[in-house]
Amino acid sequence: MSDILKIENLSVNFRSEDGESEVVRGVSFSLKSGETLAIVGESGSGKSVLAKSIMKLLPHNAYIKEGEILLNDIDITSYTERDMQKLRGSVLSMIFQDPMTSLNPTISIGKQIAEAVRLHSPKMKRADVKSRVIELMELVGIENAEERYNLYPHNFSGGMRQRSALAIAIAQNPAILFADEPTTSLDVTTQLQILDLLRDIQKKLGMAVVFITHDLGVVARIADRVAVMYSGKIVEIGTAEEIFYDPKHPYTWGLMKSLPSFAEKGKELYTISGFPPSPGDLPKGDAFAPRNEYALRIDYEEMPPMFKVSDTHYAATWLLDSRAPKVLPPVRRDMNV
Amino acid sequence: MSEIILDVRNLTHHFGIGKKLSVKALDNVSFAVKKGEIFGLVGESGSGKSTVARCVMNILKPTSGEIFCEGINVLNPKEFKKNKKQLEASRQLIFQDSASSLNGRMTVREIVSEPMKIHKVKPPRGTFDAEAEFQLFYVGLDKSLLDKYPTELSGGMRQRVAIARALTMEPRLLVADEPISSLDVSVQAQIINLFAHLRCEHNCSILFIAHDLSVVRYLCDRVGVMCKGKLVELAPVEKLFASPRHPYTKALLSSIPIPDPRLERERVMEKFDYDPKLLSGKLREVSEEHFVLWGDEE
Amino acid sequence: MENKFELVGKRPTVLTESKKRRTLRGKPVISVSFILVLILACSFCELFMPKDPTYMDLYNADAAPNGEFFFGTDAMGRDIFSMIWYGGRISLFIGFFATVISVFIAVIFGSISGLAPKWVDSILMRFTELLLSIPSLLLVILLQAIMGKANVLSISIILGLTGWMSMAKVVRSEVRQIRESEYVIAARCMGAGFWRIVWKHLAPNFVSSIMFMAVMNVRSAIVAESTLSFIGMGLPLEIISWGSLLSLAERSILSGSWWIIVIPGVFLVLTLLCLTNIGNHLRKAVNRKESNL
Amino acid sequence: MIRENPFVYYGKKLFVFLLSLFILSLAVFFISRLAPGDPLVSYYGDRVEKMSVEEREWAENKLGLNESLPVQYGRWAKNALCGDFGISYKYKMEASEVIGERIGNTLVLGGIGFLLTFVLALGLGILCAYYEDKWLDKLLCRVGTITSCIPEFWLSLVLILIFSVNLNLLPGSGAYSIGNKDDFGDRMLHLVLPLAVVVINHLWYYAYMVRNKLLEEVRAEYVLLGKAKGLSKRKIIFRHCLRNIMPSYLSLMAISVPHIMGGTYIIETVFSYPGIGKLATESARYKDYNLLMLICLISGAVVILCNIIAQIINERIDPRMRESRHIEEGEVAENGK
Repeated sequence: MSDILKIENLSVNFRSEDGESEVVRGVSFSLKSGETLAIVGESGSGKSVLAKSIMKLLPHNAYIKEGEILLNDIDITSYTERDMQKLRGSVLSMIFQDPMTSLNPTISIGKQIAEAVRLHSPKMKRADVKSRVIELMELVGIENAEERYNLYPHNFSGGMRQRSALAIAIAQNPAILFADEPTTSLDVTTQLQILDLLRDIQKKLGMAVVFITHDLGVVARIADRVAVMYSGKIVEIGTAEEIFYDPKHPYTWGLMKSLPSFAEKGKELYTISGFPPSPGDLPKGDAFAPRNEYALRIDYEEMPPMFKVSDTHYAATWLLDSRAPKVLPPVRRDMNV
Repeated sequence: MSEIILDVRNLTHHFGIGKKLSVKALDNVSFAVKKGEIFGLVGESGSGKSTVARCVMNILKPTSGEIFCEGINVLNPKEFKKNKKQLEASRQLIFQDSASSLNGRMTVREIVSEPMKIHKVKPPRGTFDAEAEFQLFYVGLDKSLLDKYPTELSGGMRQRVAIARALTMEPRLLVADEPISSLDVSVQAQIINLFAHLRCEHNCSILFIAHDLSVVRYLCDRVGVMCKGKLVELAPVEKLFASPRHPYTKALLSSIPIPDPRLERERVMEKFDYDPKLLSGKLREVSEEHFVLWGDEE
Repeated sequence: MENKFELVGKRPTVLTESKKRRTLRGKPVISVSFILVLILACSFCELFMPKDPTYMDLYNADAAPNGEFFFGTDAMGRDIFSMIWYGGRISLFIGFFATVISVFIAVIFGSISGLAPKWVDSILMRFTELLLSIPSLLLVILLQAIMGKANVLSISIILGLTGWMSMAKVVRSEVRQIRESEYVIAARCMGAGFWRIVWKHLAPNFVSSIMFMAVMNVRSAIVAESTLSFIGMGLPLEIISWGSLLSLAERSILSGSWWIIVIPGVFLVLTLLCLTNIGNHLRKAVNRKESNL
Repeated sequence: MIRENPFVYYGKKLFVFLLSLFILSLAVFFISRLAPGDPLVSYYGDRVEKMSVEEREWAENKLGLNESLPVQYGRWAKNALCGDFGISYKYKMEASEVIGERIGNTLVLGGIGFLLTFVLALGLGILCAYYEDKWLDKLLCRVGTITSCIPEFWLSLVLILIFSVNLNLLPGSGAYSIGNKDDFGDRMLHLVLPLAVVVINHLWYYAYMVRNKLLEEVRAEYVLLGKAKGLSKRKIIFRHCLRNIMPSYLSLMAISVPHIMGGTYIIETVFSYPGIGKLATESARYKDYNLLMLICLISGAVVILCNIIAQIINERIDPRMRESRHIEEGEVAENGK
């Protein structure tokens, strides 16, 4: 499989009255066609900005400071808004967290999907557009599509709205779909339905999915590969198995350990102490060091590079350096279930 | 059986929409919280779990039913008035969104000492400042935050300030309405620990409302599952997770994602069809302390 | 040399003080200083006025600006330079006094409406909407005609009585919003009394939106006074205000005495502009979020 | 909730309209009569002062002013229902005739001014929102703020001074030159300056409103989804955002009719333009009761009508406001999965 998307050393800064803040810092990863990459991180870790910067949907006070975005080996970093319009929807597509607000409340669902269908094939006949819309609605699991064509978003429940948003996003068979916390605002039972739907559609259309979430449970269900972000950097990236069963970065350890699902009842839950640093005021060296039990002296001075663990598994921690003391991962995998 | 601190009996609440329609937000909900236990109330959005919290706190007046808080019928206006002061001190509420439950124009110092000032309590540690400082320390915050405004704090810090405010009155019952669902994983864990701590050290009973079942499983002693305003199952947490009886509970439990790729990918979700039949009937005891809503005909 | 790879563990994060410095950037410095200078100059105009503003120097009527009359004289020979400061006093006074009355009514009315049960609220709001939909100037003219000959006080009262409606609506919606906010619910759960909630929670939170409305109200009161006086339904000629000063302007069009129109008008417009700037600055920044477009 | 039968719906509105008119007439009638002042002055002029008691009585009797107020109102209302609004004391002819002569002028000035203002405001608002924070937007905002601070009477004076007195380009008073009553071009020429004042005075207020509403709309999440599906900036503004603000803009237009009307009254006075604005101030001052009543009723009718139209727009046009029966249905279907 080839890489359809390759990000090299991407940095995104935000300007504000109080100065610059580095929200994404030197992120590199690649995406193969048809695979699902989950980006996990806490709020403020820059995961959502990362996706938006690839789509070029950043707000005006943000800009790509450096780095390259290669789409099918073509550098799109300096693409203009007009160039991007051609890519969006047809090659790159995106769905968002809140299905309530991500649909226009005054236009019927059917028309909003039709708009996406017609956008890249403007000569399509009316009837064809409509049948395509209904086909799409059925694909995303909206029953009685024909009757529901003329309904407005407020007539729909949260899950149905997210399905509609998904129908809009896949209308042009995009090669890559960015899903920005698409299930966070949904109930658990609906969440599962949407996840499974996403997986089915991905298989049918063969698209790659970049799934952004903070929920490791969701990641386990959907991801082929996982990237863990902290303070704008990818601190660890690898296949789902590698991240879940053999994590190397202390932050990943912390995340896993602090999950109540892994904890023993009655025992104190492991916590990562402190709070994430603000992106405008990052500490020197490794941003995670002040909260890291396993921080080395060098962590406070120098940013760790990406160490290779295996061909697919990389982690940015000095613990992997040959000179570092050997630390036993504190995550015990036999604890769950 | 140990002492019961909160007893909710046949609580029913209807929300009117328009002139004719009304929605049953709560339908005949009964449960009890024992002293020193953490009682979890779970359900999806719209299941009425927050309405329960608001009724318990006398924010909403339910259509019918009774709520006894340490033996005081809080829905009886006379009794409520007589014991208002005591109730206001012994029950405390923690909201989901700490950003909006703290007044943005008050400093942390003012926020934390407000309940004491309202109740004209003499601070146990001398001054209001000393007390505020102590409570902040207790919830794991630095005293340098005393003069900050809520907007300057992160979500986790704010939620701790809200808890510190509740603790100043040394409550015997803490009602926590989704206190951790807007927080990040690493901060969530800190707050969960804080709740566990409170129960152990203060012998505080907690009505813990949540939608995240893994948290409930870790933290709570007994759990009530709510669906569309009905309490469908009520059991000690181990029993509920080991042998759920109601189809809705089964569906809900099966939809918790497990953070383990191999297990999670294979897992199939239990289906639950909303059948009014399944949501009618009475709570019946199926085994010790395990109650399930069971239709009459079965 | 110490080992760089020694395990040292976490260090407590020290909360850094936010670096925000208080600067005057983006604040309406010019507008505020203009208004302050104007208020000072108007209050102490006796100290530097070259002429008696009420004295009609008929020999020098309609004189263009010159060394003696900096801004010229009007058709009755009064010195415009002196009249501007002298009249500004009355214009500003009317603006502020009318606003005080409006704010007073608006806060009381709005708070009642915001705190009252739903049906009272909706009656009160219908009432304000009704008043609001009547062109305010027409209302003022009617009231003025009914009250008879105008003086400074009567005009302030009329403007105050007709200018409170939109402010009351803002107060009411703020009060409603705050009342239903979780921090007020929290305070009620703690047992805070009515007055404590009003004083500690409601008042501090709606002051900023009131300030904006109040400044805008000063502005519209000044406009209304000058318009009324101009069309002859406000202050009579002998009470000097910017409006009555301008009421002679119509005649001066024919004589081509532009200064009678332009100079007082420029002062009026500058004052209004500065007030608008201050008001806009006070308004809560709604659009702080970045555009998605 | 099920939508009301349109007949019932509009019937209710009509009832509200008539009831409001009735209350308005009562209020104006009693307030104007309770106020100090002598209506005979406007009929007989200065002669009133020399009248004897008997003469006064006779005069009052002739004008029907000697009876008790409720009786006077009853008579007025009875006549008014038959289309007789009494005579104007000052002009000594039917009040409706006095108004009929002038209302056309006011309608032309107000109507054209109204349309121009709203069309231009919409355009200007869109322009500002499209170029948010660019130099064009900043410039327009500055200029707009300044123009909105200029009182209309002073603007009229300055325009007359410049264009009429100094440059002698445009006429500065009246609706037509003497003897050119039926000359269309001449009338138009006379309209230019008053119209300019109407438009300049109100334009920015509404343009700013459009701008702010659009800016709010542009920050909604559906804009991101629109962009993600490949829509251009222009299409998003025109097809989505504009559509969403239109209902509120239309209702705003309806509510502002009275304000623009109130403004034209002043402008008419300055330009000596023979409209009902001048009549209104005169009749109020001289206690010309019948005329005052009629003017108030007409203005009031317009005000109330506009309010009702605004209400109808709000309730009927915006799909978010339209009650929907589908919510339940959608919810059930979703949950039934």
